[in-house]
Amino acid sequence: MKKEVIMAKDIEFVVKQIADTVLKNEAYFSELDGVCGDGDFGYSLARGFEKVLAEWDNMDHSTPGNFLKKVAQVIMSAVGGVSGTIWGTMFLRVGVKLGNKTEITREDAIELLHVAIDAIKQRGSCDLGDKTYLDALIPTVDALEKAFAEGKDTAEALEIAAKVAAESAEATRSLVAKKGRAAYTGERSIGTLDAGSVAVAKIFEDLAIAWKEN
Amino acid sequence: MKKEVIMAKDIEFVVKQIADTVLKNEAYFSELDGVCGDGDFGYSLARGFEKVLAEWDNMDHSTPGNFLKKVAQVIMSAVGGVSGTIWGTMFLRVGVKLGNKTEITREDAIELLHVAIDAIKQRGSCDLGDKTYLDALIPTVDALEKAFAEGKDTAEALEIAAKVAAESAEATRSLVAKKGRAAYTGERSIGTLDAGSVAVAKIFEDLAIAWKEN
Amino acid sequence: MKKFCNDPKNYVPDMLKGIALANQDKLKYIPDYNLIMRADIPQPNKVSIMQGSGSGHEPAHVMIVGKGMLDAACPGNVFAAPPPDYVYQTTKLIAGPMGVLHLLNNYTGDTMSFDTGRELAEAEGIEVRTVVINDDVAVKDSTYTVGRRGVAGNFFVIKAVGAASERGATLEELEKLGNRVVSVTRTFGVALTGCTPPAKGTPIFTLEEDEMEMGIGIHGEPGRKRVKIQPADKIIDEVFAIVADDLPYKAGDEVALMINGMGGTPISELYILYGHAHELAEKRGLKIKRHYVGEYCTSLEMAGFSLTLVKLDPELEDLLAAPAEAAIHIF
Amino acid sequence: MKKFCNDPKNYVPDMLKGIALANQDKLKYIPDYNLIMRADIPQPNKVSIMQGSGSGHEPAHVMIVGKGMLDAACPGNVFAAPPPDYVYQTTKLIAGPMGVLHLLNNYTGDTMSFDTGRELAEAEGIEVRTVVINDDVAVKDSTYTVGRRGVAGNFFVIKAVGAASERGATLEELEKLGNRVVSVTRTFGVALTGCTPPAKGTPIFTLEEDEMEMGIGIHGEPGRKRVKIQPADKIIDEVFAIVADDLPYKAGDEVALMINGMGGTPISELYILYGHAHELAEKRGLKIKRHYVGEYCTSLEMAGFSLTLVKLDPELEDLLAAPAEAAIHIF
Ligand SMILES: Nc1ncnc2c1ncn2[C@@H]1O[C@H](COP(=O)(O)OP(=O)(O)O)[C@@H](O)[C@H]1O
Ligand SMILES: Nc1ncnc2c1ncn2[C@@H]1O[C@H](COP(=O)(O)OP(=O)(O)O)[C@@H](O)[C@H]1O
Ligand SMILES: [Mg+2]
Ligand SMILES: [Mg+2]
Ligand SMILES: [Mg+2]
Ligand SMILES: [Mg+2]
Repeated sequence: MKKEVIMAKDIEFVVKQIADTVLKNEAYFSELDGVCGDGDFGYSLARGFEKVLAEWDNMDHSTPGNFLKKVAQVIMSAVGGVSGTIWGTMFLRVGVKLGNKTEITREDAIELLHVAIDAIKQRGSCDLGDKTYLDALIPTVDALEKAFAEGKDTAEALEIAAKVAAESAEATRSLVAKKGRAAYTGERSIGTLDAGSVAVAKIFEDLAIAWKEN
Repeated sequence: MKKEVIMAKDIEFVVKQIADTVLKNEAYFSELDGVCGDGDFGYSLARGFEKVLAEWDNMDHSTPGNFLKKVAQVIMSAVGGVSGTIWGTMFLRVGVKLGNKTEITREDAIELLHVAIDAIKQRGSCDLGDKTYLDALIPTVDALEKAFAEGKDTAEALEIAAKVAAESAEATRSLVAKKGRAAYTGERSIGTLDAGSVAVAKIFEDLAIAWKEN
Repeated sequence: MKKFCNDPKNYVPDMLKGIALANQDKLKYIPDYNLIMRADIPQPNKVSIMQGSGSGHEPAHVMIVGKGMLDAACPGNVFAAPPPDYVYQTTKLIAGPMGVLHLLNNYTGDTMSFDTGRELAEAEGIEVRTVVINDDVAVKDSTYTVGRRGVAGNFFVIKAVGAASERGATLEELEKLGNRVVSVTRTFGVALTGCTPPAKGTPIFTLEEDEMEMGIGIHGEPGRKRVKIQPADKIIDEVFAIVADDLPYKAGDEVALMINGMGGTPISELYILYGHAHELAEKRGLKIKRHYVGEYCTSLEMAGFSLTLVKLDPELEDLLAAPAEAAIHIF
Repeated sequence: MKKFCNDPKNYVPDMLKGIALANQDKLKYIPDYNLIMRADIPQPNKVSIMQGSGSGHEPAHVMIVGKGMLDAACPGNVFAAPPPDYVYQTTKLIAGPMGVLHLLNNYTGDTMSFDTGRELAEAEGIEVRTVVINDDVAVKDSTYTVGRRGVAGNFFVIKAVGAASERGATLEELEKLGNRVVSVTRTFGVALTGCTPPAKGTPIFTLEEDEMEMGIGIHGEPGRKRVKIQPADKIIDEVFAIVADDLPYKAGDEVALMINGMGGTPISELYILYGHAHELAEKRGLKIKRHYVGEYCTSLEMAGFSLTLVKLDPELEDLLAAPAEAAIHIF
């Protein structure tokens, strides 16, 4: 695996990118959630990341770990529903895992992504195939890991991961929702996209482009 | 004026004709009332005459006067709103006026129609130009009287009256409603037909045809 | 037409049956006259109070029959005043030695039916007095002889005379009291949608996606003007001024403030409207002693609201606060 | 979107402001956590009771805070469970020596937020117990691990534990009582229309002019099946059987029967539905001891209703009959 060290500013850059993607897609994400869910997904996430951006300058930027823990707090205080807890827990646990580190390797990055995946699994008591974030996130992280292992540079690896994310999100159409509100529609959820998975795909897509330009 | 005597059975025939017209036009009359009123005119009248027909055989048929008083009672017990009282009062007063008569002349008929007009005027404290029944009924009765005076036979006179009724109803478009619910819309009632006047027109139109066929 | 009903012609009787079944211990239902009355009426020491009106305004009036409120209601079909005969028969059934008070909202149809019904009852020696409610400031009194309509403000008249009658007030006192409440009550209504009388099957009027109607009555009659939809606070700015300027209500006045839903507007929106109305009332120096947010006088499923102000005095405030019962209840 | 609101993002705070202004003597409002709480809480001899849930279900839950009901409600945005932090902060603010009871409707989002909020509160030594309400028989329990939803039946849980807490019941007793009420409560909902969350601006789902949705939840989630619209009595035939067969409710059982409006259905229709449900209950030999017709747990302006049956015992009946107060009121 190529040595390429990710810095504090890169972590912050990623969070800002996520915020941009979420805000840009507010209406689209809500619309997706409306088909079999309750139509608040885009709105909820947007209000959370809006607040993250609003409090950005007042946040603790001493270490990536402290920064992410603060992001988690802001989200937990602003976002309700499944998303508030899921995203809050993800950022919190990744922040805790980072500890005082200020430089992280690409191996570290993959490990942190697995922390995020485990957070979703545990908090949401869900797994691959339940038609949640995981159905996009797990294949995407796998692809990223593989790309790193094959020696691709980060920009290139992200591009590959983004493609997998998009495909995986699209593939959620074939799944029956087993968790969250969409689960109540049972078989009728077949044929619809999972909002959370599409969000994962959009985030990686935008991130790949931004990373290249950066 | 030609001598042509109207009999008990003719009075009953007229009431039946009115009932037919009202039932046939239920939806249309309600629609007209819905433009500036509350959309119940056709429904209210229809429920009343439906009940008149349902109780027809049990009614007092001894004299036209007793018969019309019974019709009045049925309507007053079945129809609410302006129409219930107006139609009830009309039939009641005409019935009272008839007394024990069993044969009535054409002069009597005109007099009875004036009793009806006065009943509306008094009960509704309204007059020509207020956009009520009167705006069709008064010119129509005038035309009928004139036709009788000119020696036309009843069928012919009714045909002339029906034409005037239709024109008068159409002419209510230019009036501002000053009475009833439509009055609340003020100037906005200009351009719309008065439901009550259209009912008068339809009744005379159907009556003229039926009289000829009879 | 999307309604939970059976044969639309049975809309009113089916509803009345529901009310009667739910309240068998307290109410009597006489289908012949659409009559819902208290089972313990007439009483020797109490004037009996009734209101007619068309149906479609529920809870007014069939669901607010109860101790301290109406003693009877005999509605007509949806949006049609009761037939004169209902008024007459109901008056007879509830008449006690202290007489009967007729309350009616000022509409031509109701007035005609009640006049006729009253005449018939009086001919049998029943003493009847009438209070005509006309709180709707949307109708400009001077322009048409029909006068102002009676709308959601009727709740306050009913509540006040209902309480006073339980305390033994005479027919004459109740008539006076009723007229006094009317004289200090003002209402204005706004609609976002029309409504569909069941028997008609189609909406009485329709509004575009971005339109609202200002000054509606409670029968789906179109209102004063049709304008582009505005933010809630802007709407309240206009409506509150129209209502408050009418009496007018002045700094230092003690008032009751009502935001009444028209049937299709959720209570969350009513509280959004209430919040700003409350602010404006305080800004004008009015002291809000009682507040009412919910559905009191509706137009079927119409999305809309009306705002009512009542100027209080200690007696009126006390009557409004007195205990009362009705078919509608929360707990 | 036809709604009385200002910036849709302020839908919830604007509504809460209205509730707070209307009830300054009895309620406290803390905007930071969408928190509406009784001003006289915590108390030394009373467990404090709170419920979260998303907004858009009013009067549940912010308008049923009051003596004998909830001590606090901290809703999220429309149809979104409250953020975990609201749950935590609210729990801290209302905690007295007897602890805090969390009530929540069984939805993933609510469960997650309350779990997290409870963990944080317990870490500070506050004793918390949780009752999860899941009365919706539309969801087939076995199929999905998420389990049944909590819908309008939550009113009975709140009313019962609220009354018991006023009488000094311990946290453990309340938890038991709450679960007991849940175990005898069943609900099923039907919609004629979808509803439009203000921030979304378009309906969550739309139904054709002749369609209805059977088995809806309270968040505009589509239901069990979409069918042609039926006469009211036919709908009740089906819904009543689904609900009554579920526990099942048997001849001789004493019950409470609720017809709950979803926000856009007028109370006239609710009584039409009630009437036939009452007939069917009697036919089955159920004794209706208490009835509830009105809006208890809504989905914004959705046209629809739900039917709830609760099997009563003398203790539960007594708790339901106990006096209570709430922001929503009639008189
Ligand atoms: N139990 C769960 N665990 C993890 N993610 C979930 C779970 N249930 C649903 N999701 C994800 O959350 C998304 C919906 O989020 P959101 O709209 O905030 O939830 P809700 O409105 O149900 O509270 C879904 O598209 C899905 O990807
Ligand atoms: N004061 C009145 N006197 C006589 N006729 C009237 C009066 N007001 C309205 N009308 C007539 O009655 C018709 C409406 O009748 P209806 O719908 O039964 O009345 P409402 O619904 O107002 O009780 C109007 O089209 C008009 O012709
Ligand atoms: Mg959602
Ligand atoms: Mg009419
Ligand atoms: Mg009418
Ligand atoms: Mg949600």
